[in-house]
Amino acid sequence: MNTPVPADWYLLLSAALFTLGVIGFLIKRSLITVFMSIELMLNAVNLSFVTFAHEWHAVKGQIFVFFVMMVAAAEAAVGLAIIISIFRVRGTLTVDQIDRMKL
Amino acid sequence: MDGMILTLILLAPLAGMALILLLPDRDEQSTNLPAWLALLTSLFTFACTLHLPAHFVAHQTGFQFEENLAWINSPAIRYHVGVDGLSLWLVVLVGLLAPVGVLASWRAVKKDRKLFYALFLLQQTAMVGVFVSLDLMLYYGFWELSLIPIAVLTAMFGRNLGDASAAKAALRFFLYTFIPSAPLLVALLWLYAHTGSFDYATVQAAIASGTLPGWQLAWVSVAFLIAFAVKVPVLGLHGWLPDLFSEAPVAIAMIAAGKLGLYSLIRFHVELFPALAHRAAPWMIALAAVGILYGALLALVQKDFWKLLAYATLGSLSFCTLGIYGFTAAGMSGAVLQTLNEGIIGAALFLLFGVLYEPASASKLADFGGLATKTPRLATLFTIASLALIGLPLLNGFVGEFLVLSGTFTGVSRVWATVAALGVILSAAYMLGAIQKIFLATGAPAHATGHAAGHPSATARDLTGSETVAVALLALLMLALGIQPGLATDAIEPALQSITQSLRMGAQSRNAANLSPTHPESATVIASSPANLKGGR
Amino acid sequence: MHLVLFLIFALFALAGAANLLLQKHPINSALSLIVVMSSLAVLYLLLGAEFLAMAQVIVYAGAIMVLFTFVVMLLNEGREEKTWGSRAARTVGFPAVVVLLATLAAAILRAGRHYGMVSLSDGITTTQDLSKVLFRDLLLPFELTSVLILIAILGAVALARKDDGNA
Amino acid sequence: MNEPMLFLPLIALLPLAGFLLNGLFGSRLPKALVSTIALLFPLLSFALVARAAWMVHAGLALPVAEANAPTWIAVGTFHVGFQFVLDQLTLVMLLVVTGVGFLIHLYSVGYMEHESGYWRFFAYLNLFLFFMTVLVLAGNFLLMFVGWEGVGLASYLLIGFYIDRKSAGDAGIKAFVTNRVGDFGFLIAMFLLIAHFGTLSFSRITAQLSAHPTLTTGAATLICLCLVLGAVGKSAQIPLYVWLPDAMEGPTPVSALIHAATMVTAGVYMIARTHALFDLAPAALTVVAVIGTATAFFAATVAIVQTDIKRVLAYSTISQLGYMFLGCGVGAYSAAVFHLMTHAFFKGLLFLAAGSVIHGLGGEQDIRRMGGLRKTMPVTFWTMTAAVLAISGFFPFAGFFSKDAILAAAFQHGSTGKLLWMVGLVTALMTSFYMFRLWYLTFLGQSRAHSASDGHDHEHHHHAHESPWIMLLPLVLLALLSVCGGWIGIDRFAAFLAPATGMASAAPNAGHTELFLSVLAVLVAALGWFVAHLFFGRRTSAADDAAQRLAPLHRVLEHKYWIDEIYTSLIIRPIQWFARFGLGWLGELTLVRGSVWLLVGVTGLCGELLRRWQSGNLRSYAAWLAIGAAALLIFALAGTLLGMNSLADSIHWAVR
Repeated sequence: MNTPVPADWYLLLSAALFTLGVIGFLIKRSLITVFMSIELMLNAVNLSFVTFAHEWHAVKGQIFVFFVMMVAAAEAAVGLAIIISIFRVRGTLTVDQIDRMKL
Repeated sequence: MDGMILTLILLAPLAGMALILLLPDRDEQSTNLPAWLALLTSLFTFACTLHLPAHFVAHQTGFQFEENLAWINSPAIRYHVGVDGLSLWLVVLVGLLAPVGVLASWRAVKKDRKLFYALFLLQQTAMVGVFVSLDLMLYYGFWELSLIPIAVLTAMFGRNLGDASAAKAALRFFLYTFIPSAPLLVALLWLYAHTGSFDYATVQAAIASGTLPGWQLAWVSVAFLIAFAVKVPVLGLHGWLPDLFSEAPVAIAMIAAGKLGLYSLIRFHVELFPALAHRAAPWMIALAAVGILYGALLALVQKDFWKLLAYATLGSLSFCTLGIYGFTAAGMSGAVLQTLNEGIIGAALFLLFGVLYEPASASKLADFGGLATKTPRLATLFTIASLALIGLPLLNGFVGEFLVLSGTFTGVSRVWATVAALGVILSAAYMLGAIQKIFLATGAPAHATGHAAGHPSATARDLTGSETVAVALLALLMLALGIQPGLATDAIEPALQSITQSLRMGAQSRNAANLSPTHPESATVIASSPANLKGGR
Repeated sequence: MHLVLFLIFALFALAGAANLLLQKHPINSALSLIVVMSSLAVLYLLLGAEFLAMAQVIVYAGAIMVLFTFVVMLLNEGREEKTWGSRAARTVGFPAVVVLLATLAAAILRAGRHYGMVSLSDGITTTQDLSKVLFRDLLLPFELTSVLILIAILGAVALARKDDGNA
Repeated sequence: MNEPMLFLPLIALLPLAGFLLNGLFGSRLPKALVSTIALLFPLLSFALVARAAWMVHAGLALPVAEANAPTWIAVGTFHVGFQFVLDQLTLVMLLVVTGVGFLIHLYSVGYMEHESGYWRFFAYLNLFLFFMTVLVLAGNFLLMFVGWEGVGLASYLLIGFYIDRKSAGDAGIKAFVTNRVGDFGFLIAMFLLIAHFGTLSFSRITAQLSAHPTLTTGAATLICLCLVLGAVGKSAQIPLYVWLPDAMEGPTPVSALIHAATMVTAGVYMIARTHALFDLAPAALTVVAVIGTATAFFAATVAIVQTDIKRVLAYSTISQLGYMFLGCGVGAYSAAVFHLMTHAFFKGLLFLAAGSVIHGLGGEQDIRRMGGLRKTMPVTFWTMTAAVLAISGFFPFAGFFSKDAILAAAFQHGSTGKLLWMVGLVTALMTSFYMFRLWYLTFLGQSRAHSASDGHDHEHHHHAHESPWIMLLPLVLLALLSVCGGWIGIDRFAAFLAPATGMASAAPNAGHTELFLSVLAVLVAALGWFVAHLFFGRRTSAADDAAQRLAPLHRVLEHKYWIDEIYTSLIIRPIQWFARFGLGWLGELTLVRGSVWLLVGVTGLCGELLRRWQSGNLRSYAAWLAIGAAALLIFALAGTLLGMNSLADSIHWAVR
């Protein structure tokens, strides 16, 4: 009943999620979904952190995830603010139309 | 106090820079507060640098006022600073030139003063850093840092912002000096990889021991040489000089050439790679001797005084190179002295030209004329500085030139010394020609009509009180160094002794190498023989 | 039991991620991302990271995703337009993704032999364990994150503020 | 040693003090104070020299070297100090320099009365005296070089004194640069001396030479030829004489002091001073003699047709300096120095008198517009007459003794000496001719101010007036010296100088030959006067006729053999063209600046290419990011995949 799972399955899941995140970055056209893809990649990495923390009984792996969350929160706040101001200026969030750094 | 003084000198301009940046923006137009702050900072720094010669133990080899702190463990970069006779006066010179530079910018810089003076002070720290660093990586950091404010300030505060030539000159300068820095970095890392240290003495000992692979070391030394030769600049690599002199703000142009490159040549090429420097010497001597003539000839036909100054500078810097690579005691002392001289004279001339240039933004010699009666102080001090530049005895330029030439003549090559001495004739021709065209009657018909409003001769102004004091002090310095060069050379000589000692080793190995010309790398191979090892260290 | 839970939530996560890509409307993508994150929280729990699981739910699935949905609704972008912006994305990006996945998978599979198993009976890293490290060894970085977040807040406010012309 | 209190440095420093006072504060001081300062310090200096002379007369042994000279340059084994030495030669020079110098200062007070920049003039004049005294007092070559270049500077400043005249500035530059050509030779000579002797001190070099004369003739010749180049530049000999005629742009007292009496004789002084070297290099001495003779002859021919009173005197100076070179060249150093001294008297006087004439005529310098000044300017006339007689070599005027001594020495100097003597004699004839031409045209006959072809400015002669006493006093004193200056006789003079210049010239003179030569010289001078009298004295048109008959020759002489033009087109122009086109365009624009532009261009091109890569499209960035990540991953995991242990290993592997 209590069948254990090999640790590398978790890692494979993490890799798959990460790859999906990358694909999302590549194919999504709305800036905001691109941003979500990034969050997805972060989460995939977090999963592998936690897996390794379990594997090697290292608490610091989890702490790392904690910090990633903190940074992600900050990043989300700033990133979304940027998205808002871009939208205000450009009136669109389609990445293919936002290809100039200057306003 | 002695232990901290170099750090204080390095930090004082940075503190001033921070203060300037913290000033409120809105007073920018009305007050010249940033300039005042910069002046106070630079004066304070200058006072600090004066501490060095006051407490320097002359006739003692080795570094003084040393500080050696761990900074980064891996790679092992240390905060290791110190001065010896070679760098001592250069540090003082940088300290001296900073207030002069501030005064020269006082009226010329009218906007974004905060930024200008902040970067100016940053530049000062970088230059002092180059002179005092005894850790190769630390040195490299300062070296790179010293390039950036020059480029930025030229691009932002250059004279011809309108047609973007200032930005182009800045770009040219930056690329031309920055690109050779990349091989320099690689060379430094190579040295680190093979010696495990960035410490100057350690690396020097490792090179002297001859255990490093020969041909790679040769390339490393070439990387060092080119990076420095561009910065001096040596003939052929001076392409950035006329542009920068024409475009850069006066305070920047006066410190851009010479000192850093020449010091680095001595410290990090000749002293670090004595054997390889010996092999480069014939080329460098030829370039220098031809450079003296080349600069003088081109200065002779320039119509623009910034360009004239650029080629004149090329000529007098070539004297320094000639002295350095002659490897004679007299020549090297003369070269270091001449480096100081060039700094002092160049600063004076730049300030004076700046005063001439500023009211009408005119730099064509033909636009001026007959200013002697209108601007007597300017004319007098200009004449004195020119005479120092062309090497009139009892002024400082002469002693340096004489030592370099006599060292070259007696110790190196009579032909090259004679060629170089020809430059003495020409220098008189172009400097006196400039004096005549600016200050004396030109006899041109335009002269009569030229005094209409807006003509450079009509709008020219004489020096202000503070400018007069600054240049007069520089002039006194020229006189003092001309009459008593011992003031500087007494400290320089012991430092050079250790260099010439290592050079003698290099000479031995070179001679040995000449015996077996089929193996060009044998120079370093032979330098590694145990006998030399004992002799050198 | 562990295997079952793992399989279920791994599938949820993968499906959520795939759905994120397939949906045309950002709000749907956001909701599927919430699914992914929640599933991950369960997986954290399975790995014995109870504090992180809670944090994942609260911070990620909660706060951050609320922020996302809020912004999506605020901007009301609607469905994605169909554009084929970048050739590089297609010609370089997709091979790169394949290589990425292949390399990762190969490496994991190769090294995976040495890894142990994960089971429900494994010990749980308590919040206490975590905080011992966090507040003892890593106190300074922890405090720094608070500064970071403060700055982020200020930055967000500054960026999102309407330009009145004199800002 | 019992230091005889000669205050040698003070002799030089006193004029320097005058320069500093006037130079720094002169513009704010009243004229009277300026001139007091300017006169006082040279006078004190002269007093010190006179005192020294008295002490020598009273038996002080020369040379006196100053003990504990302060160090100037000390690097390694090379050591040079500010060392002043007084010996017989220096004493003579000092007497001339400070004595004549003071008189000319005095004269200037009157002459420059109405000029603007009065203080500047006197400051420069004092500066000149400072450098000149340093030059003659110097105990080593380098210190001598200080004076050498310094007098050049003072000369430059004074030639260009009239700053509102372009020609003055041009002349100043020409003088300085031409002198620099000579200084180049001096520099090289010093380097050679350092190489051979390791020192620049006169006494040490002489001592080394006498102790073990190891110096080869070749080396000595090389050194001496370099020194000759220096002397030729300073003393305006062929081929570097061109600056001296132009130097007449300066105020007349300057021409008298610097360009006649003192500075230009520095070359002669230098050769006499270094005679120990020259004695080892007969070839160099021959060169000196030939240059001197050629210059003397050449300049005299030009002087015959010049119409500017000062230019006549300038070419005459060049010619007389040629005599001195001839004297040095035949080894008669003391005769050369003797002529140097008498020349200082009568040429200084000639210039001052000419200045007095110019002053009296309100600036007129063309002798064709003078004439008949004998009555209006009697003192000037009589002093000038004394000088003309002296320079022409009439007995018993000063010039007779000195010129005679040189010619006699040349005559006795082997076979080439005879030839040189012949040329010298012809030159003496011409000298007499052109000096009397000047004398006739200026003072005798009728005033020709109205007959001048363009007839501009008829006002001169209404104003023609004798100069004030302060100008006449120096004239009279110098006239006395021009008359009596030679009475000391070459024998006694040479004997006095012998310790300093060697005994070479003081050969026992064959009495009859000597007498014969002297008589011949006077006859030749008389012939010159007679011819001049024929042409100019009787106001016939003989002179013009002759000029027309010899038109081509006249033209050549009038244009000074077109030497200036030849120099310009053969030396100056090519240098400028080479600099402008050869270096400026080819070297600078294409190679040096070109390389910079190429570098910048290549960088810019790379930037342009990379810029396209930076499309700004987020998704393409993502693609590149992904491939970068993949590459890094492969790089990092290569070790694992290939069975290595760690990342560090794989990096290490990759670097190798």
